[in-house]
Amino acid sequence: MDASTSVETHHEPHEHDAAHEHHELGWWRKYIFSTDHKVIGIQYGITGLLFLLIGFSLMMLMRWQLAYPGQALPVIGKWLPHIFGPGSMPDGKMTPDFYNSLGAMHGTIMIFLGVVPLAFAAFGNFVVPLQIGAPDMTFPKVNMASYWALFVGASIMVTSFFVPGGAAKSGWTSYVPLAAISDTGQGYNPIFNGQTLWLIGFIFLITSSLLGAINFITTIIQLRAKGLTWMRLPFFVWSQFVTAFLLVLAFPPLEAAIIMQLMDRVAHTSFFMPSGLIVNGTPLSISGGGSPLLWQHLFWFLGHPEVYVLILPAFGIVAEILANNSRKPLWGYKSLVFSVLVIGFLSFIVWAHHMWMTGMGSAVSAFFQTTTLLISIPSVIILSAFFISLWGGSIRFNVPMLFTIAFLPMFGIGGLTGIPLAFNSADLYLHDTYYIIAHFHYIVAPGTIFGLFAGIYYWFPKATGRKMNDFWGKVHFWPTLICMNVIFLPMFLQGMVGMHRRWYDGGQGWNVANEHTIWGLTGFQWNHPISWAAWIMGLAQIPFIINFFWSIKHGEKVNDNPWEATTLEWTAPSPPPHGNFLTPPVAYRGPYEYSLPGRERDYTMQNEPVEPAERSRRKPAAEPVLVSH
Amino acid sequence: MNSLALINEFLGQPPNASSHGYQIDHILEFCHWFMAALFFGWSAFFIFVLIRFRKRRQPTADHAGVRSGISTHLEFSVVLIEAVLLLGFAIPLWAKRVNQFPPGKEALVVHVVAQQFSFNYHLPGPDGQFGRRDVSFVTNANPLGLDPNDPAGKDDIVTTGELHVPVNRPVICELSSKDVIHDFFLPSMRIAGDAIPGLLIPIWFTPIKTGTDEVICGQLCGLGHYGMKGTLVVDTPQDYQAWLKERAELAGGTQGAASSQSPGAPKTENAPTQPQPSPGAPQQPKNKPAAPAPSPNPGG
Amino acid sequence: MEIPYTISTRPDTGLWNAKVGIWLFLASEVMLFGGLFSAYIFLRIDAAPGMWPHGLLNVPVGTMNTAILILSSVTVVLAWASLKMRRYRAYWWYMLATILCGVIFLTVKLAYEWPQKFEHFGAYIKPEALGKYEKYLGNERRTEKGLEPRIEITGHLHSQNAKEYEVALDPVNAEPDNPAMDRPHFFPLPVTDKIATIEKEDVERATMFLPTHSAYFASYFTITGLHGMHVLGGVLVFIYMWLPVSKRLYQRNPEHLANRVEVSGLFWHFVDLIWIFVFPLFYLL
Amino acid sequence: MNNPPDISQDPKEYEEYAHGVQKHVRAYLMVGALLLTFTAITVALSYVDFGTRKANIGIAMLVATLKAGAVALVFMHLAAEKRLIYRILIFTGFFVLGLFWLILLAWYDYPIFK
Ligand code: HEA
Ligand code: HEA
Ligand code: CUA
Ligand SMILES: [Cu+2]
Repeated sequence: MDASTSVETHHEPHEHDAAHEHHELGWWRKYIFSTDHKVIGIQYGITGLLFLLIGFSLMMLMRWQLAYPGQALPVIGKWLPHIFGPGSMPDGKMTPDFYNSLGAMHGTIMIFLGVVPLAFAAFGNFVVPLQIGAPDMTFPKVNMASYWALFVGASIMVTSFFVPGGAAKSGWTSYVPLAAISDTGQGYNPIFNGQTLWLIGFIFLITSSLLGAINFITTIIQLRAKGLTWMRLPFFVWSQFVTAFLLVLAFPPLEAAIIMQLMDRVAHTSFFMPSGLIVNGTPLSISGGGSPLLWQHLFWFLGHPEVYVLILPAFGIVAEILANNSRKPLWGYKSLVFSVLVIGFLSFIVWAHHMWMTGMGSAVSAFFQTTTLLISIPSVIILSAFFISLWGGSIRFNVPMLFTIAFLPMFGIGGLTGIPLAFNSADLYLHDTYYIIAHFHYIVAPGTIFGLFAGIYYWFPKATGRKMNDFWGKVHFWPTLICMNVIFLPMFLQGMVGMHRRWYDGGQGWNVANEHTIWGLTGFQWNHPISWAAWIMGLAQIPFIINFFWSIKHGEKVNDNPWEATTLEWTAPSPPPHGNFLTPPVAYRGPYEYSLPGRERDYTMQNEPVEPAERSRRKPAAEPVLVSH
Repeated sequence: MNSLALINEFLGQPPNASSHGYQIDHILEFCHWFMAALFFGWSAFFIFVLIRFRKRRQPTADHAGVRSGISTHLEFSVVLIEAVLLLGFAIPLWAKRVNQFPPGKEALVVHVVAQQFSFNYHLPGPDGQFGRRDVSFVTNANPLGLDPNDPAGKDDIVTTGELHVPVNRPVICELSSKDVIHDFFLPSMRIAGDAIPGLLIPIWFTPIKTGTDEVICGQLCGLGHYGMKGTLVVDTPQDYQAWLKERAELAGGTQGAASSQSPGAPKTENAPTQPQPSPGAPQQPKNKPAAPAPSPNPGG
Repeated sequence: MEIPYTISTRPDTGLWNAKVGIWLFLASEVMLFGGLFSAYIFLRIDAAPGMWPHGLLNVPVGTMNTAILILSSVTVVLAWASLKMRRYRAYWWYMLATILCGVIFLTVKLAYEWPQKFEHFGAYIKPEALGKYEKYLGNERRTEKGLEPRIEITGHLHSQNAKEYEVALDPVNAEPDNPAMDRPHFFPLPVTDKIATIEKEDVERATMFLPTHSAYFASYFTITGLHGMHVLGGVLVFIYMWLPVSKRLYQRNPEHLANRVEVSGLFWHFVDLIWIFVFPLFYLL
Repeated sequence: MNNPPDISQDPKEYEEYAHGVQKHVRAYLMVGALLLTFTAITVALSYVDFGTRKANIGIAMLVATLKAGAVALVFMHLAAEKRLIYRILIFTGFFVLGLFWLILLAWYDYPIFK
């Protein structure tokens, strides 16, 4: 980085400080309160994985209730009341309130404590600075603060399970007035109750995301290595860049809404409470005059961009691994970048498609239907480009690539089933049925989660210098893929037959779920294969967990660039030292120079200078390959 | 068109029983065919590519890759199909739902008032006039707070749980709620709408088959949400008149506030925040753009 | 490798890191207050007649606080300019002035304005009982003139028993038919010694001027509270930069300190800017 | 935005800049005075009846926007800032307005009934 020469003149005293610090860092400063982006990335990663596991465990409990409603949960059923309180599962039988708590917390934990910390914060922290050739994030201390804000928020969320009355139970969407009146009254502490803690925890999570996102954007803008122009950025960096913008601009309105809901609960205001509410036969004593729809607007103003926060990092990871293992440049790099920017932009103006049933008129719903369909176009472009990238490749089927390959059709199913939802008239039938659950789980579970698994297997060697075991990786992959489909495919059928989400009895008491058979089973009976698949999938994660921890110490040692990749992170040592690069890297070419004709190796790294001979030879191929649409 | 219906049936959708429902099914069908075409088309390509270009078969990759613009055509056709579905079907359909309500005389108007965890129905009775409702009159026997002093309300019919409507006559349901947000979903009528406190949301449909349908609450509304169901009975006109008569007799006895057989749903949720003075009480929920209430309205 | 562009600017953007960072932060703040102000607007346009009070806040004090914030914006920018001109003493004084402004602002808010509200009482009268209290409300004349009805009686709660409230009336309710009371006054009028007795039976809702009083006070306390927390944050940062540590940083690298002041100054101006909207929306209109 | 070019910044530039700053100080003071005046104007205007409350609100907001504009342009140096920052702010402005206007439209776009 040439600027360092000039920086030095101003910096000198500073640099000495820093140099001293490095050697004297104690264990705490090095591993716990570290400001090094790689350590923070790993902290985020472990936290995210842990919460994925927790979120999944909550869901496995719920799946018992859905398949065998009202029956006592064998074995652990006796234990759970000791953990979650006597009101949760008396005699091993789940109560409706506890079911609702589990559902709301599954959604919240998976999204805000599982995927966002892992996909955005962990990979963003660990990989982005390395990929852009930066020594660290721009604001290392803010980075640390952002992790610890997450930690506090997460602790509050977890604590909320153990207060009287249990955790929040109004869905991850916390629609008011339900959320505002739940967990109040007798037996509930005014502050230490599920919903209030959910709100307070959320404020910390939002703070964490905001600090992190600001840091990412600044880092990507300011710290790109010399020669790393915008159009030479790896696609992963682009996707993180757009994701960070979504967080910075979409989260604050939700924060405003959360503050208002908190006021409604703690100071008894009525931001979201209309006049004349009668709950349980008793009129509520509040000033009234608020609007329940205001909450929904502010929530979904974040809520929709948030779903792209869940998917864009996965797109980025998939793009890297796809190019690497097909030994080919990504097809249509420019249109990919363009598409991801368009998604980012449009995702702010589609939110009301979650509110079709709220009495929307024809003009506004026409607007939101149009934007919702428009936003599907860039997704189609991205997915098409990924598919076409494979053509003419030399495809290696290693573990990261397996997850990547599975990602594509799985995301395809999830995305395609978003299209009927985008038409409000079709959504009249599908709204809040299991069709919705299936739609988005296909995107986030076999989609995003597979992207995350792929990323973990792929960048593990960079973080540890060792590879995760291939065989056990495959043992992890195949059952997980099969189970995912056994879980979520039948949910489309359940949705089409009319079964609704958030049903504590799994549909047992409903005609729609019992009268019609589809493919040989009634809607309710489909719960059995689904639940069993979920539990088997739980078992299938054990090889992963063991492989993960075992490989840190005992995995096969590999060199700095085991996948023979091209981007800058592979020029750093594994694991990279403090400051990352031994010499400031310089980028001379695009991110995916695989299989350049006339080269000995089938990959050319970004920091390899362009030879004069090559310049004339590759001219035609250099840009036009990036066919735009 | 009927052959198209195959895919929905194949996916388990129960038959439609309303006059507009087939249109909704069609748009779903088109979507599903369209999705199937894209999915199987791309899948075929995908599987071929994975086999044809696996490393063993293709040891070195081709740097340039695909040069044809076929994908552009594909994307263009996706845009085209979506545009047709949107402009040709979805937008007109919705406009019909929300802008072209059948005239009040022709249609049967029902006020649906949701609460944790049941649906209450308020019908105007023989005089065709809805009685005034006010929060301050709400008691267990009078769940909707029907004003006993309002003559228009004397013959009103209030029921809980079961609603009868005559076949082949448009029904307008005005949805509102006493406590939290619910959703009034009639699967075989292919219609739904949220019941939101403080708002009044009208939906309409015309049943074309007699029979009994389940009413589903489609929005999480508390611990009894899973049990919040109702029944919609589509009667022949004769049966409907008989039901009305029976109801009216019941109503005559209790002065407007008719019986309320709670459907045995679980007990309602938590107590209100502070049980102090009575709340600001608006009368009927007002549709948003409606003119301000004529009388000063302290609560709201 | 060290993190570059902490002090010098990156050539292609022309900016140093913290400046990009603070602007992104301010962008998120714009969205945050944007959400809150939207809520204010929607609550207000939906408010039933008589439900959005006017003239309840102390305008002279609000004006003074506005002036104080503006003044502090000037001093902070002068502090920055002094650093740029390498005049540390002037910087130190300007910074002190800024901190004092912030502290005064907060003190006025927390020790005077808010507590005063907490002591004020208001009772909304039930629609059917409005006629009974006509002498305090003056609605006949108001309807004639096409003004919004009055449905609340306000003042100081003298005493209450099981049945009644005794309220020392605000001038508005003491002389409801005086046209001078139709518009808010610049100087708040003191509570009169006229006492009204209001039967609890006729009262819809009675509270102090707390957030729960109405949508108006809910948004007033929420927005000014959040704004106050921003002021507090700014003051704490400024104190840090005014303490002797700043002198050491200045001696080592004056530009670094100047950048820090610029960044926190930007935040401070933004806080001022929010107040410029809060003041008319809540105090005047 | 292009490659970072190979120029290192000259310390002397800072000194020159510092001299430039002096000229700005006057501007800051003037703007401060202007803002105080406008505050007085806002208060005064709020006691003038412009017919409807809407008109009063509109005028007050106009004055507030002018004041806020002065703060942003002069104190926050937006009058001459780098392109990058304008871009960030344009998007932010666009999305706040979007947030507000789209909710407003949805608020009033209700089924026409009866
Ligand atoms: C990461 C998450 C994510 C993503 C990316 C999306 C993407 C989309 N979503 Fe989804 N959505 C959710 C998560 C997500 N959604 C969640 C969580 C909910 C429920 C929230 C709740 O209520 O709790 C929801 C709900 C939801 C609704 C509301 C339904 C309702 O509540 O009634 C709607 C309505 O329009 C919708 C639409 C869409 C559309 C049109 C897309 C489009 O962007 C999709 C575009 C993608 C494609 C069109 C795929 C293109 C692929 C190909 C062309 C290739 C095909 C090839 C093969 C298959 C091999 N979604
Ligand atoms: C990112 C989001 C996300 C993810 C990944 C998932 C994953 C899963 N979800 Fe969930 N879900 C939601 C978000 C998500 N969900 C939301 C928002 C709702 C709506 C909530 C509401 O109603 O409000 C919902 C609701 C929901 C329901 C409906 C409940 C109801 O309506 O009553 C169901 C039902 O089966 C379900 C099932 C599952 C299953 C089986 C998985 C599985 O795919 C889980 C798979 C998980 C893994 C495979 C994790 C593996 C990780 C590890 C094993 C970690 C290893 C650890 C270390 C190395 C330390 N989910
Ligand atoms: Cu009512 Cu769910
Ligand atoms: Cu969405």
